[in-house]
Amino acid sequence: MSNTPPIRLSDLTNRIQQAINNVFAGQTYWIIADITNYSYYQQKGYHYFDLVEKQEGTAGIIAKVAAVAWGAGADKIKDFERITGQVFQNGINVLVKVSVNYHNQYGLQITVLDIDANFTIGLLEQQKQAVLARLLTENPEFIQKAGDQYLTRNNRLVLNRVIQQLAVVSSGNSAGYQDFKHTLDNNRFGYRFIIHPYFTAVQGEEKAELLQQRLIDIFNTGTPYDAVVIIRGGGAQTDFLIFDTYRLGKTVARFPIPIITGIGHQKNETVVDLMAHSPTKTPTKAAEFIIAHNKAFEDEVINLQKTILIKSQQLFSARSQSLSALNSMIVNQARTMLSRHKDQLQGYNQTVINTTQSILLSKHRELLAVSGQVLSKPTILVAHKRNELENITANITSFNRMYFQNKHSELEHHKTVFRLMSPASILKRGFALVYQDGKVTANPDTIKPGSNIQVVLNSATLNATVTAKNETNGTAFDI
Amino acid sequence: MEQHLTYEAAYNELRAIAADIETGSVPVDILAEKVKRAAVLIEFCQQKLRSTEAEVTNIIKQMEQHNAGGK
Amino acid sequence: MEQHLTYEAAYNELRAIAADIETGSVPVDILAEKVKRAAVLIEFCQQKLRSTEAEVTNIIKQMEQHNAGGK
Amino acid sequence: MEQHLTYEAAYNELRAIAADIETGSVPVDILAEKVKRAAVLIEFCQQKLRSTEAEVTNIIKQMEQHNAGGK
Amino acid sequence: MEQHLTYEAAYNELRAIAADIETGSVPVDILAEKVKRAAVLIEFCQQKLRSTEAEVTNIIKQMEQHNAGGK
Amino acid sequence: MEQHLTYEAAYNELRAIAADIETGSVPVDILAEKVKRAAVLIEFCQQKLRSTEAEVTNIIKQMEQHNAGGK
Amino acid sequence: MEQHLTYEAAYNELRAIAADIETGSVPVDILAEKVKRAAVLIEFCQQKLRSTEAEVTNIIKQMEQHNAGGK
Repeated sequence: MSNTPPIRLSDLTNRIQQAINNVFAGQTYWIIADITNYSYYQQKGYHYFDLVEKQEGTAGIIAKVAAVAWGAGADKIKDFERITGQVFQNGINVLVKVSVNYHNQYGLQITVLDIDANFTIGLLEQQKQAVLARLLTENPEFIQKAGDQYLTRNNRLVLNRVIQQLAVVSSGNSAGYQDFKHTLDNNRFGYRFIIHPYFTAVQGEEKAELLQQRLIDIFNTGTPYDAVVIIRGGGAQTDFLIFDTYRLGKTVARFPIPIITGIGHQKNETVVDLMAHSPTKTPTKAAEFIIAHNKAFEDEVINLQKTILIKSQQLFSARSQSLSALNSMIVNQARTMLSRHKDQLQGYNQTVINTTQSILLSKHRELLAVSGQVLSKPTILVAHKRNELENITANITSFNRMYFQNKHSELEHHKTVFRLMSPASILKRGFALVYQDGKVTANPDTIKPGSNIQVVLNSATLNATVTAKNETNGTAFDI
Repeated sequence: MEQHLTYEAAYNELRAIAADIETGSVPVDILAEKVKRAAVLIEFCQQKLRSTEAEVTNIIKQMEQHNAGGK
Repeated sequence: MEQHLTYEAAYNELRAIAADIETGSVPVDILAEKVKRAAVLIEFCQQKLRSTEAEVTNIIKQMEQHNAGGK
Repeated sequence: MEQHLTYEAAYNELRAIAADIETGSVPVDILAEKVKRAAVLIEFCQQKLRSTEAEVTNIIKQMEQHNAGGK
Repeated sequence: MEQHLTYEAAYNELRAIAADIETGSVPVDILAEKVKRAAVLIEFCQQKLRSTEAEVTNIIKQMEQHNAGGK
Repeated sequence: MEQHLTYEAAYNELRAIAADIETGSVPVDILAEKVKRAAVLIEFCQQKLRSTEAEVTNIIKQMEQHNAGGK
Repeated sequence: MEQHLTYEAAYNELRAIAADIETGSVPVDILAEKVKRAAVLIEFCQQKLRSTEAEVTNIIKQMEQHNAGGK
């Protein structure tokens, strides 16, 4: 027994409350913990659960505390579920903002005021990245990564030009399925589709095997589906974790028929989206994608039709133009040719006319020159001959004059000589002729003193008798 | 219409015709023929898009029953 | 006009005539004959073009009516 | 005028005569004869050209009427 | 005048006479005779030239009338 | 006067006589005869020249009349 | 005077006499005779010369008159 008097329980709880309030009042804490023993009272909107801390790598619990979320905390949980796609449930690891208080009736209470969606998203993202990494490393033959893109066997399949026969994986006759079917059936282009539904649960990680089985079923029917469509039909906007499972990722990646997804994930794409052929956001979007695909084909066909029409018309107009060009070319060239020939002909005509006239003219000139030569020269020739004749006549006249002068002077010369030599002129100069016996003698020998001689002088004859005779040598007159 | 014509085959033939016409390599003499063929192919694609094979199959089946019954 | 003349054959002959006339290698003696032949060929080609165009236009018109009606 | 004279033959003979006359190699004795022959050839060629031109013009006129009428 | 004298022959003889006379190698005794011959040849050549000219002029006149008439 | 004396022969004889007289080799006894002969030859040559000149002049006159008349 | 004495013969005799006298071989008794003979010969020659000259002058005068008259 205690020596201190007992106090009332309420006093005690008050004191506990007092002590706790002293420390924790007005304080909040961000803590990381796992959720267990979760229960939800829908009427009140209360969440009850325990926050536990487990020993790293084991299931051993290090700390555990009961927690509640209501009012603002419950609203935050709703936001959390919406943002993350993660249902607030047992086993999840969360970052929560708590206040600590003590209630006299309910004891120690941890109230969750806020929950950090980003923390969980980070965690989920880590899980998803781990799954993707595992898909890549364990299935290199049909999953590769190029940049941010995953190349899978499925998304490398070529969609048929027209998508008409479809296998649809969906949860029952859900709103999503209805949306999808309605969108397809009431397309404004009048396209018709064959839709085979394959219903299965598409929620909860544990249902991944069932979904995988449905895909296998589709493949096994052998129906030549143009595409498989996976849609998540209606219900809570949470719990997409099934689509982040390794099992489904692998199945979708290697599936031999193109898979179109319309899961309705608001945030990031799921692993299945990344592995599938054509991910879309919602079932309606998936249907629109298919319609657009077919419309693209029809547009191409109609474009071809337009091309054919336009090109045919262009062809006609080009042909027509080249025909007209040929036509006008032929017409022009024919005319040009004719006019060229005309010109040439005219040219030859002119050549013949002009040249002929100039030939005749030059022949005239030639003739005139030659005839001028012939006619002028004879006159000159005759004049020349006349000159010659006159010269010779003059010569004869003058030659005669000289001739007579010569002859006269010759005679004169002789006349002079004889005059000098005549005996009369000798006697005049004092010479005398001696006659003896009637004969002239030059011989003194016959003349002796006493001889009778006659001496003839210039103007008298002397009869003489020689009285003396003296001999002279007679050289006195030698020249 | 050919029994086993597919979209792919029709589309490819259509493209070939368009290319021929575009390059101007189609003689005028057979151009109308080519365009007629293109029209048939376009018609085929469009009808096929709007009907389903199941429907067609069904019609054929009924026709066959009819024929069988009428004999 | 020849029975089996095609547009291509006619057009080629026309071009040959045009080339001959252009190079001046056509003797004057047969020029008129060549031009006459060219006229015949041009007439033929134009008729062929017109008829083909009409046919093509017709086919396309039918197709468009089909499209309009089928929607 | 010769029966079977062609434009080409006439034209070539004309050119030869023109060349002979131009080089002055034609004796005066046969010059008049050559010129007479040239005159005959020119006349022949001109008539041939005129008739060809008329024929070509006629063909072209017919073609144009055809085109106008056919449009 | 000689019957078969051509312009060419006449002209050549004339030139020979002219050359003889120019070199003065023609004896006075036959000078007149040569000149007489030259006169004959000149006369012949001139007549030949005149007649050729007249003929050519005539041909050309006819051609021009033809051309004028044919245009 | 000799019948067949030519101008050339006459002229040559004349030149011989002149040379003879110049050299004085002509005996006085026949000088007068020689001179007489020269006179005769000169006379002959002059007449020959005159007649040739007259003849040539005549021919030229005739030709000129011809040319003037023929033009 | 001798009838047939020519100027040449006379002149030659004259020259012989001159030569004889010059050599002094003529005796005085015949010298006078020789000189007389020479005188006769000189006289003859002079007369002959004069007559010939007169004749020649006459001929020349006639020629000149002829020339003057004929011109």
